[in-house]
Order: sequence, then structure tokens, then C-alpha cells
Amino acid sequence: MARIGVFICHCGENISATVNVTQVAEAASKLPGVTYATDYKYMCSDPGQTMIIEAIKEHKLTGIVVGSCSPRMHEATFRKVAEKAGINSYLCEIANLREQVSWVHPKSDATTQKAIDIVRTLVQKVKQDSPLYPIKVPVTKTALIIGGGIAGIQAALDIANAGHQVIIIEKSPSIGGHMSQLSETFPTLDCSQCILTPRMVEVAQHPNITLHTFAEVESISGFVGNFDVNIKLKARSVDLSKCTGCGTCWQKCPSKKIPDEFNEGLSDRTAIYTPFPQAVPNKPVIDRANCIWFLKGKCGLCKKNCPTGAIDYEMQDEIINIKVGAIVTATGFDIKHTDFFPEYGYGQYRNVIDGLQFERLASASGPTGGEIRRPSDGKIPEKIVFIACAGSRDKAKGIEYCSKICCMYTAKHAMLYKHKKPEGKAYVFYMDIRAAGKNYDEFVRRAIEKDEVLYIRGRVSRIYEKNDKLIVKGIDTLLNAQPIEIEADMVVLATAVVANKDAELLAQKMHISYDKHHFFSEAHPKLRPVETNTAGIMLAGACQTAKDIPDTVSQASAAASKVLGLFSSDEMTREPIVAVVNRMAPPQFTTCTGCLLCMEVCPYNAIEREEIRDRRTGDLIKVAAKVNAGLCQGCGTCVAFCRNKSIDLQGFSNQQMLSEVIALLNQPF
Amino acid sequence: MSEFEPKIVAFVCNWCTYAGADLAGTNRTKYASNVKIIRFPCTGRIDFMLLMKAFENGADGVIVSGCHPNDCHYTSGNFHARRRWIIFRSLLDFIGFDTDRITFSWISAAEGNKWAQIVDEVTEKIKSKGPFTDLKKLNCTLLKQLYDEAITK
Amino acid sequence: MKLLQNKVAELFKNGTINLMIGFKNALNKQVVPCFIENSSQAEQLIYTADCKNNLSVYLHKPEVKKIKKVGIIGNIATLRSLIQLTSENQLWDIEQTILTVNEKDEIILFKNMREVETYVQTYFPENHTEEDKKLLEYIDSLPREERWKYWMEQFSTCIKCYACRAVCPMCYCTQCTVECNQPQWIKISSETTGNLEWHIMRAMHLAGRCIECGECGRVCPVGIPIHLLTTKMNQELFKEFATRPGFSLKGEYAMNTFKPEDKEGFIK
Amino acid sequence: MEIKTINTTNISTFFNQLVQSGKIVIAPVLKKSGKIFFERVQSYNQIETDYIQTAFSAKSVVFPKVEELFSYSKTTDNFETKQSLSDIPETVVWGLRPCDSAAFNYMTRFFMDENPDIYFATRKERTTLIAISCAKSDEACFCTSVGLDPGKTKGSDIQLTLMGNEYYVEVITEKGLSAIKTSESLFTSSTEKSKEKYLAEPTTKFSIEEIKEKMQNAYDNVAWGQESMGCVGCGACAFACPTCTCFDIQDEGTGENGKRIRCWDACGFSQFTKHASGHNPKPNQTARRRQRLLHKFKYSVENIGMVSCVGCGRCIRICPAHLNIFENILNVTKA
Repeated sequence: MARIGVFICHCGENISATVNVTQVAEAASKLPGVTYATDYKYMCSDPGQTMIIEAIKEHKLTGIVVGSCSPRMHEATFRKVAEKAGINSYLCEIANLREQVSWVHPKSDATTQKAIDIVRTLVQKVKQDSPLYPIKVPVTKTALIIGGGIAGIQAALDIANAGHQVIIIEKSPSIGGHMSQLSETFPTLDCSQCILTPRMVEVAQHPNITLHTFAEVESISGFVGNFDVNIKLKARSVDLSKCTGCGTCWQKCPSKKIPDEFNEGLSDRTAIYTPFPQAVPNKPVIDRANCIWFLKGKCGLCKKNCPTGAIDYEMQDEIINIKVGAIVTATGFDIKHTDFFPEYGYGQYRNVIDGLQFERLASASGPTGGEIRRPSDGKIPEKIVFIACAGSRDKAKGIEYCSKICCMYTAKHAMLYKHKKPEGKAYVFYMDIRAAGKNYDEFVRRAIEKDEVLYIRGRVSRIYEKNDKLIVKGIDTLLNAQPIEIEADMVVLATAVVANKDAELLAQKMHISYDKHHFFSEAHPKLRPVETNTAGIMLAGACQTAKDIPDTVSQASAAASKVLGLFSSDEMTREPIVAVVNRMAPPQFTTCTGCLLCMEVCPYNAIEREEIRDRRTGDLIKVAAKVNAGLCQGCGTCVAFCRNKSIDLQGFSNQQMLSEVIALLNQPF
Repeated sequence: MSEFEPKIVAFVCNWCTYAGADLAGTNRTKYASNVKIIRFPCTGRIDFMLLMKAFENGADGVIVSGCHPNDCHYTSGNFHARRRWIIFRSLLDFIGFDTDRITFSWISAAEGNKWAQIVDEVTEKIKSKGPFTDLKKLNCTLLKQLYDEAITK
Repeated sequence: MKLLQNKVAELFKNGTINLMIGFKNALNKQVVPCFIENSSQAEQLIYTADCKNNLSVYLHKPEVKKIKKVGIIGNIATLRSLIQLTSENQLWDIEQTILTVNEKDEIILFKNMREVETYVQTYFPENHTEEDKKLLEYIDSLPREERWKYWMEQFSTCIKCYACRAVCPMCYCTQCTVECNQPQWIKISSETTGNLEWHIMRAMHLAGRCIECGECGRVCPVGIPIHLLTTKMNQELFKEFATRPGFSLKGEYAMNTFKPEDKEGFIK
Repeated sequence: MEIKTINTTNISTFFNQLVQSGKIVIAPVLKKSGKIFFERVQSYNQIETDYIQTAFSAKSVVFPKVEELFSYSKTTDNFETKQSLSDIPETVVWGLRPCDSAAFNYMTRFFMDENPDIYFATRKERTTLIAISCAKSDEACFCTSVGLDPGKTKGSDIQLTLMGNEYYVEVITEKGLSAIKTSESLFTSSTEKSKEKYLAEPTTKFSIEEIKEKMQNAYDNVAWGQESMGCVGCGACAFACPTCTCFDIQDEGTGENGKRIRCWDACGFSQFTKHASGHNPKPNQTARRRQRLLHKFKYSVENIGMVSCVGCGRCIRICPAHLNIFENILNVTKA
């Protein structure tokens, strides 16, 4: 039998000025199930709290309703009070008599009546409350970082340096990501590799970091603190434990005409190759699609010449299983290539290149040794046209967003060119210059003012080749939309930053949401920009949206700090306001019919398929839904969705909500 | 006879509309006292049967309110709720239920004024419509003509 | 007819099935469901345009599930139910062999559900009778108060025999919400408010899942055209979200998904 | 018992006088759905005269689908209950068939033997049954197989049989007598006549004595499985049946007041025999259908001494799966 206590707070005069609090307490005392009701000037004060504790003990109360300010103010306070008095903290309900009654209505009987109605409703709810206990979830203190670019490297180092195990997987044969391809970085023009490679080496040598390159996520299951991940280690055909990275193999490799990905196709590589001289691990991989051995079954030169016998043509893809507590997704981005632009020649003109190609041309480690030369004939261009917003902010191309980094790197590209060929001419077509950031605008001004880069506000409508030149036709909108025609030797498109082409697939494997451009979605655009909606999975870098290096590194460190927060104790504590699928004795087991339509409803993928089997024979008896309390956030959408009420939400159960409705509308006497 | 004071139940989500109603309080915005709130974690939690139960138990009007689209604390509870209400409302309409007595709204935590305004509007509307008797009548007049109830009464 | 009977007899002989759910003529020439247990009974089977029952409902019966290898002769409604039920994960515990007879009187033995899906998508029929369409139009044309009166008169006669639920292949819950008593959502007794709630709930639960076989309306002993409720809901769902139940094995259930751009005209 | 006749032209006057006497008159009415129901009517021209059988029986006059047993309310320090038997009106059921009248006999035994049920007793006391003999039957009718016939007067207070342009009126009980009292002038005294040539001739499907005998050992017959395979588990047959008397007792209340009601239940429902533990002794439709038929032809014979099926055929006409009770019975008693 319920023994409910009702405590009506005056809140000084905040409530009592318009609500007749004694009348409310008196009405409450007559409610069925109410053992004790009183009012007091400040319930939240020390004496008020003590009064509640004493009343709970003296009257052996089984639940309390506090009529006070909004539960958003003091629910936590009064729940603690209940706990102190020895009853479960979830057997306490707050009737909001201040924000939703006394402050919004004049002093009147109707106002007092509304207060009584609300108290009655919550008395009815508290009578249906059951004790709830915080959910403890164990945490595996190992983090998985997906992607070995600067975001992944930064997050991995932060977590590893804090003393936790980190596993990095990288799909390409080396870590480093796009940053390793860059020449110099804005706004300081320091060499990208000079600042990156020490970090890459640190990762490789860190005792807490396990690195798997040439590896991909096969599947992810489990939940925060307890992810179970299968990783596919793609067959490298080179035994890393034997290989010393001497380079004999690729020097001997006869298949030499394969476009080099690292150099964005501006040079060739061999079939067995190390992506770039500073690669980590600095050991080769066989590109089976282009290897003569794998294509024709003949050759084997690399194997014959390998001094350590590290070449293994029989090597198979391998699936390894790891258990991790948190995941940082740092899979980076891709860019649109020149073939995306019909107006600029569909990628047919060899001297129309994209920004990453320009980076390689400008890089000291690039195909030209840092000299800016035309891909077609190797001549040093006299005039270069840079086109910003190639694809970005272009609804017609389906990319409405700003790629954010282009303004800055275009200015940088123009500067690098001017530094290397001061007499050359650099034009930049732009829509707006977005140079918000520390020292960014100064950088752009320097390009314009000091390095005399010619900025033209307008768009380029067409490019065509004529006598070894590229004719760039555009408009200068600042000169009364005057048509402009430039005979350029080379054109660099600042093409749009886009999501990786397999981003959608990965998001589906991880059960995280993504936007229509396949960038991964953060849990909240403002307040939770680092987490995803799936607890325990964080985002770092450009897989979320286009980002420059400082932003990427900041987010990576933020993601790392979220992971470290999660790893700060052995168990996670979660609010017990979670959905539960009912369970009962055989032969019913549950009323759930296993239609599993609710799985789609859950925003957190917290609903799993459960197979109920015969204990002896192992035969499948029933399929039912099961809520993973580790993932459930307690929204209750599944509860309202479930047709036969097999799911219920603790703390907001069907019985409670219906009781509230009935109590609110029915006066007992 | 005193003026008809309608009973109106508001089903609101905890994160947006409940907080919006709190804000109206903090701002001391005055509004009609006819509406009483039942707090849900999310609009996604609001079962259409609870609306029916409210009317069955004598509500004259119902307000359902939660976070604006894209603002849901749980990211998509309100989107699911929206589909539910689209179809529930068209069902009620097909049956001839007076859907004017149910008001759906998106009220954010910052829209205290909107809350007060909706409450006043709905209260006025329901006042002008008068008490909701469609269900009560069912169990009295219409059925009285019918055989079973004729002899039960 | 003979072809069908032979085919079924063959299925029994080669051990494909141990039970065939089909149609036969009863004494009074009425078409009734029948349950063939061996090859010699196969000669009872018929298949005509009058074979309207949705036989898929029988696949939920424990007696049928126990037999495991079950054949079923499906009209288009039955086939659509089978698709919908598969998408709702309901037929994992029964090995179904699905047959149908097409317009040219050819017997089609489906190899798998994928083929059933293709067949349904190819031969998707207009399945509303003229009578239903007229009645829908009539109800839609009524003023709101008249619609209310129309339905309340109908619902007041409901006796809660739950025949509508019993014949519905989509009502497979082992415990229906009306049988929940903690809390009691819907009164056990039959009175109009409770009846109304039952019919609203039924329509909501079937909206987007109903395959419009019309069985609920056919069997209602008091003649309430209840199938119109779900039919109407499906029309609305198709209009709003372009989903069609029992059409694709993927399910495409309108009510457990959403689009951020879903449109409505009533939320303030 | 008195024998009278009344001219068909006067029958509506008699009917309307019954209505005017203040009694509630229940008679067959054709609904838009094409089905015929017993309903309260105000005048003879509302009623349907050309019918074989109504969709539902008239049992709800004495055993309503929802019966309020009492209502209760709690005040701060008091508790009240209220029973409203006195509100039960005087009722005339017009146009029920002889099989239905016979069903009232069975129901009386069921409700009144041992522990008389006051609700049933009061209703029965205040109900007059005016039956009309069947001139037509259909393939679902099988009253002659259960010891009844289209002219049987068992259970009726008055029985009308249409003979050409007049009704042959058998006034069987005191209640019947008082029903015609106010309209005495419309009736002519008559001698006993043979109704036979005016009656329908439904085919006899089986011998009841033989079936009763064979039902004794039918429980274990494997045919039950096949016979109930088509059953989908609705309650339509039980609700339409004139002798099905299963009920459920429920408390319906909000807050501190409510009522206790008795409402129809059906043995075909899967929850009917379900225990609180989750165990269900009748786990499938085979067991439930068997229970239903054995109850009609075996258990009620054992308990009350009579077969509780009157052969009205309603369950056959109403069954969504077209199950046929007499075919079922013949098949499970075959061997």
C-alpha cells in the first residue's frame, strides 16, 4: 500500500503569493494513498530538506511529491533528499507549481485548483513509480581510431599519452593522410611533412599504440564501453616482420607505369611500392591489380630479389577481432576531381589540375622536386589561373556548402607560385574571400598586396585549349560584369571537399548518422560537436565536414578528451530511464512478437534482435527485440511505437502516463 | 451560469516545450490556467492512445507539443511523432472526430511567449467551441435508441 | 483444376510439404479454406476467382507451425501478406511452399520470396471493389459531424468478437493491446467509446501494414465496413509518403521511418 | 394454454399496442449492411418479416453483452455500492424463432439451477417471448437434428404460425396471456390445428441420441485437429449463439469510483483459459473448438441434462472460416 508524502513549497512568496498553499496541502492530504502532506516556506533549504527526511522516516513514506519550482531546477536536489531518507531516489516526483502555475497565473481559486490538479496527477504517478537503479556498464579502456591522417594521429597520441591502449587502422599502406601530401601549410608556410612526420614516427613507436595499415573496418557491434570490432587486414603480400624496407623489391619491379596515388597521378610508381619516402610503416605493399605475378602468374622478381624473403604471394586477407571501449572516426575527406567539371574540360586538359595536384607540384618531395611545371610538357607556366569555389557553393552541382579551406589554400598556392617564379602571373577567380581565422586574412592580404596575386571577383564560365594555352573565359563582377579572357598556361581548380566515397557504408557499419553529403553527423551541432549519436563513437576531422588542419587537430584532441572522460573510471553510470522489452516465464518468454520494426525507429540503434533458444536442444523458440541499456537514451519513441506494448520506458511507463492522464482529469470526490 | 472553463491537457516533451513553459514562468508571462501539462521525455513517447484517453476522461481539448524539427534532444523522436500525428489526424478526421480540439505545435525552450500564446489561443478556441460532449453523448443519447443499452439503462 | 491437384499431390509425394492450405467447395458450393494432409486429399482442391480468403492468417496457428513444411495457395492478397509478414520477420519458423494460379490458369510454384515479390510487383491489381470505392467516396463527402455519426452508429454495434483481428494476417500479436491490463488501455466490455478506441487503435496499428485483403470487413458479423479505415489510412500513407505495404520484402513501412522534409499543414 | 387466431391485417395493430403499453419491444430489423438484428422498435412497419434467422440471437435481452452488476464509489470516509435491478424494463421479444425460445429454456437452467442469478432472473421475469414458427429454412438450419422443429413451442410465451392470411396463435404461458389481454378483441378463439404444412422442413443431419452416445468417447479423436484447422479464434460463433453463456467479470473504474460489469466472453479466444502464470491448458484452436463442441453435446448433457445446441445455424452463417458445426460433429464422431 502506497504511503505518499506531499510537500508544498511556498518558495518564499513566489508560490504562496498566488497559490493557496495550505489549501493545496490539505487537498493533497485527502488524496487516496497520501499519508502526509504539508507546506513550508523553503523546501529546498536545509531545514526544508531535513523536514522531508524526517517525515519520510516518521511516516514510513514510500514516495514523495514535492510541489515546488520546475523539476529542471531541483529534481536532483529532492531526489538526493529521498535517497538520504532511505527511499529510492526515483520515488520522488516534482509538481511544477512555480514556473507553470504561480508565476503565470493571478491569485485566484482557479490557480490554486490548477496546483491541486497537478499535485494529484503526480501523486498518481509516484504511486506507480518503481525503484530504479543507475545502470553500470563496464568500460574496455582501449580506443579504436579509424583513419591515420592528422586527426587520427593526434587523437591516438593524446589518448595513448594519457596511458590508454590505442589501435589505429588506416586503409592505405601508410598513415599520414592528405596532410602528408601537402607542400607548405597556411598561414605560416611551414613545410607540412616537417611537422607531420615526427608525429607519424611517434605513433609507430608509441608503446600504447598498435598500428594496422592497409586495414579496414569489417563490422562493428556492441555499444559504448564495449564495442566488438572486426578488422580486415588486407593482404599486403609483404611480411612486415621480415621486411626491412630496403627497397630492393621496388627497384627490381618491372611494372613501372602505374599512376602514383600519392602524387595524384602526376608520376608513376611500381606495382610493389612504398607510397612515399617517409611512409609509416616504411615498407612496401604489392598492388595486386597491377602486379604481373597476380595478373599473369609470371615474374616473381621481387620475391627472387628480396634479401629477407619477406614477399608472400599467398598472403590472404585476415580478419582480426578487437574489443574497444570507444571509437574515434577520423576518416577524412576526398575532393572532387577535374573530371567533375564539364565547363573546364571534363578533366581532359592535362594542364587543368586540382588543388591536391598543385600541392604535389609545389612539394619538394613531389614529382618535379618542388618546381611548378605543367603536367603536359614540363614547362614552367608563365600564367596560372586559380579558380576558387570549383563545385562548392554551387546548387546546380549539388554541393551547396562552402568547402572552407579553398580560399586559404588558393592564396597559398598563388603565393608559392609567385615565390618560385616572381615574374609569373597568378590570377585568382573567387566568389567571396572567407579568411576567418587567426592570421588568415593577413595571409590573403599578403598574397594580394605583397606577392601581387591578381584577385578577380567573378566566375569562370568556360575553359578551352587553344595552341598550347588554356583560354579562361570569365567575368569580373567588380568591373561592371566585364568579360575577361586570360590565356593561361595552367589552371588550378580549388575543387569541392567531399566525403569519402565509402563514408556511407562505414557510417552504416557503425550505426552513426550522416548528412545528405555523407559527412558524418555530430550529436548536436552546437553543444555536442565531437560526439555522434551513438554513445562512445566520436568524430575528428574532415569526415564531419570540411576542416583545415588547426580545426582538425582541435577536434581530434577534443575527441580524445571525450574518450579519456569515458575511460576515467572502470564503469560507466547511466540514468536508468531506459526502455525495456518485457520478459516473462516460459512458454511465453515475452509478449514481443519479434516483428523488429522498432529497430528502425530507435535513434540510437539500441534495439537488438534476440534469439530465445531451448536450453537443452538449442532450438530457436522465439525471436524478440531487446533494448541495449548501454545505448538507450530513454526517448521512448519505441514505446509509443510498439503495437502490443511489449516495450515500456522506466520512469515514464505506460501505466504511469495513463494514470497521470486519468488523475489529471478526474477529481476523486 | 458561470462561464465554461475547459479542461485542456498538454502533452509536451521535457526538453523543448516543457522548458519553454518554464521560460514563460521565468518571464512572468500570464496565460490561461486551463491547460495542464503532462511531461514526456520526447514527443516520440506520446502514444496516440493517451490522447484518446484524455478525451475519454473528459478533456475538452488537447495540446501536443515538442521540439522543432531538427532540434529533438533525441535527434528524431519528433520526426517519428510527426508522421504518427499526420496519420492519426487523418484517421480521426475520416472518423469525423473533431480534430480542432487537438492542437499540435513545435515550441522550443526559447519560446516561452509562443507557449503562452498557444495556451491562450487554444483556451479561447475551446471556450468558443464549448464542452466536448461527442464521447459522452455516445454512451447516453445515441446508444439509448439502440437495443442493448436501452435495457441496461 | 486437375493440374493444380496433380501439382499438389506431387509436392506431397516428393516430401516438399506435409500440409497444403488451399480452397475447396463446401456442401453448399461455398468456397471454403481447406487443409490437405496427403496426396490423396489433393483432389478436393479448387482455385477460382471466388477464392477470396486470405489464407496466410493460418500460418500463425501453432498447429500449422508445428507441421513445419507447409504449402499455401495464395491469391494476390495472400501473396502480399506473405511479403509483408516476411518483412516483419514472422515466417522464420515455417517452411512455406507458395503456389498461385495466374489469370491464364497457369500454376506458378515460387522458388522463394523474391519471386513472390516480383510476381506481386508485376501483377499488382486494383483491389478495391466498386462498392468500397463508392462507400469511401460517400463517407468522405459527408460533413464532419455526419461522418462522426455514421461511424459511431457503426461502432456502437461492434460486439468485440475480434473476428476482424482473428482473420487479419497482420494481427499476429500473441497478446493484443486490448488484452493488456496493466494498464488497461481499452475496456473489455463492448461500449461505444471503447469500441471506438479499439477501431482507432486497430487502424493505427495496421496503417502502412495492411495489405488490403478486406477480410476484416467481410467477416464482421455486424457488418461494419472496418476495412475502409485501414484502406483509407493506406491511401493517405501512399499520398504522403509513397509507401505500399506487402509490396517489397524490404518492408518500407511508413510508420517506423521519417524524412526530415515530411510535410504537414497543421503543426503550429 | 389457449389457441387463437389473428388476421394478418390485425397483427400490426397488436404489435403497436404492445409498444404503446410501455413495454420495450425488440424485433428483427433489416440493417443497411443487409444483416438482420434484434433491435428496439417503435412500430410494426420498422420490422422485417421475411427472414430465416437473425444474425444474432435474442439472448442479450436476458444476458446482455454488458451487464452492470453494481457501481461503487468511495468518499473520504465512506464506501457505497449501488445495484440498479429496478431499472430493468418490461420487454417483449417479437419474432424470435422456436429454436431461440428453446435456447431460453437452456439459459434458464444454466443461470437458475443451484445458485440463481438475480440479474438473469429479473430480466427473464420481465421478458415476454413472442415466437414465430419458421416457414422457411436454409442449409445451415438443423433444429430437427437436436430434437426441435420449426413449430416447437418450447420456451415461448406466445407462438405465432402464419397459416394463409391468418396467424395461428398459441398462447402458452400466463405472461403470454397478459400480453394479448389489452388487444383481446383482435383475436378469435380457435381449436387446435395442425401447423405442419405451413412449416419449413430443414434436413435432419444426424440422430441426436446417436451423437450424444458417440460424443462420450470423441475427446481423443484425431479428427479434431483437421476439423478446427480453419478456426481463426474469433468469438463470433459464441456471441451469435443463443445458448453460449460464458462471461467475464471486470471492474471498470477511474480514481475512486467505478462499476463491476459482466460481459460476454468466448471460449474461442486464446486468452479465455490462460492462467496468470502464462500457462494455457487449451493452447490452440483445436483444444478450444473441441471444448466448444463437447460442451454443447456432452458436458451440458452431463451437467444440466440437455444438449445446449438448438440448431439455429447462426454459427455456421457467421463463421469467417466457414466452419460448419454439424459437419464437424459428424466427422469427429465418425470412428
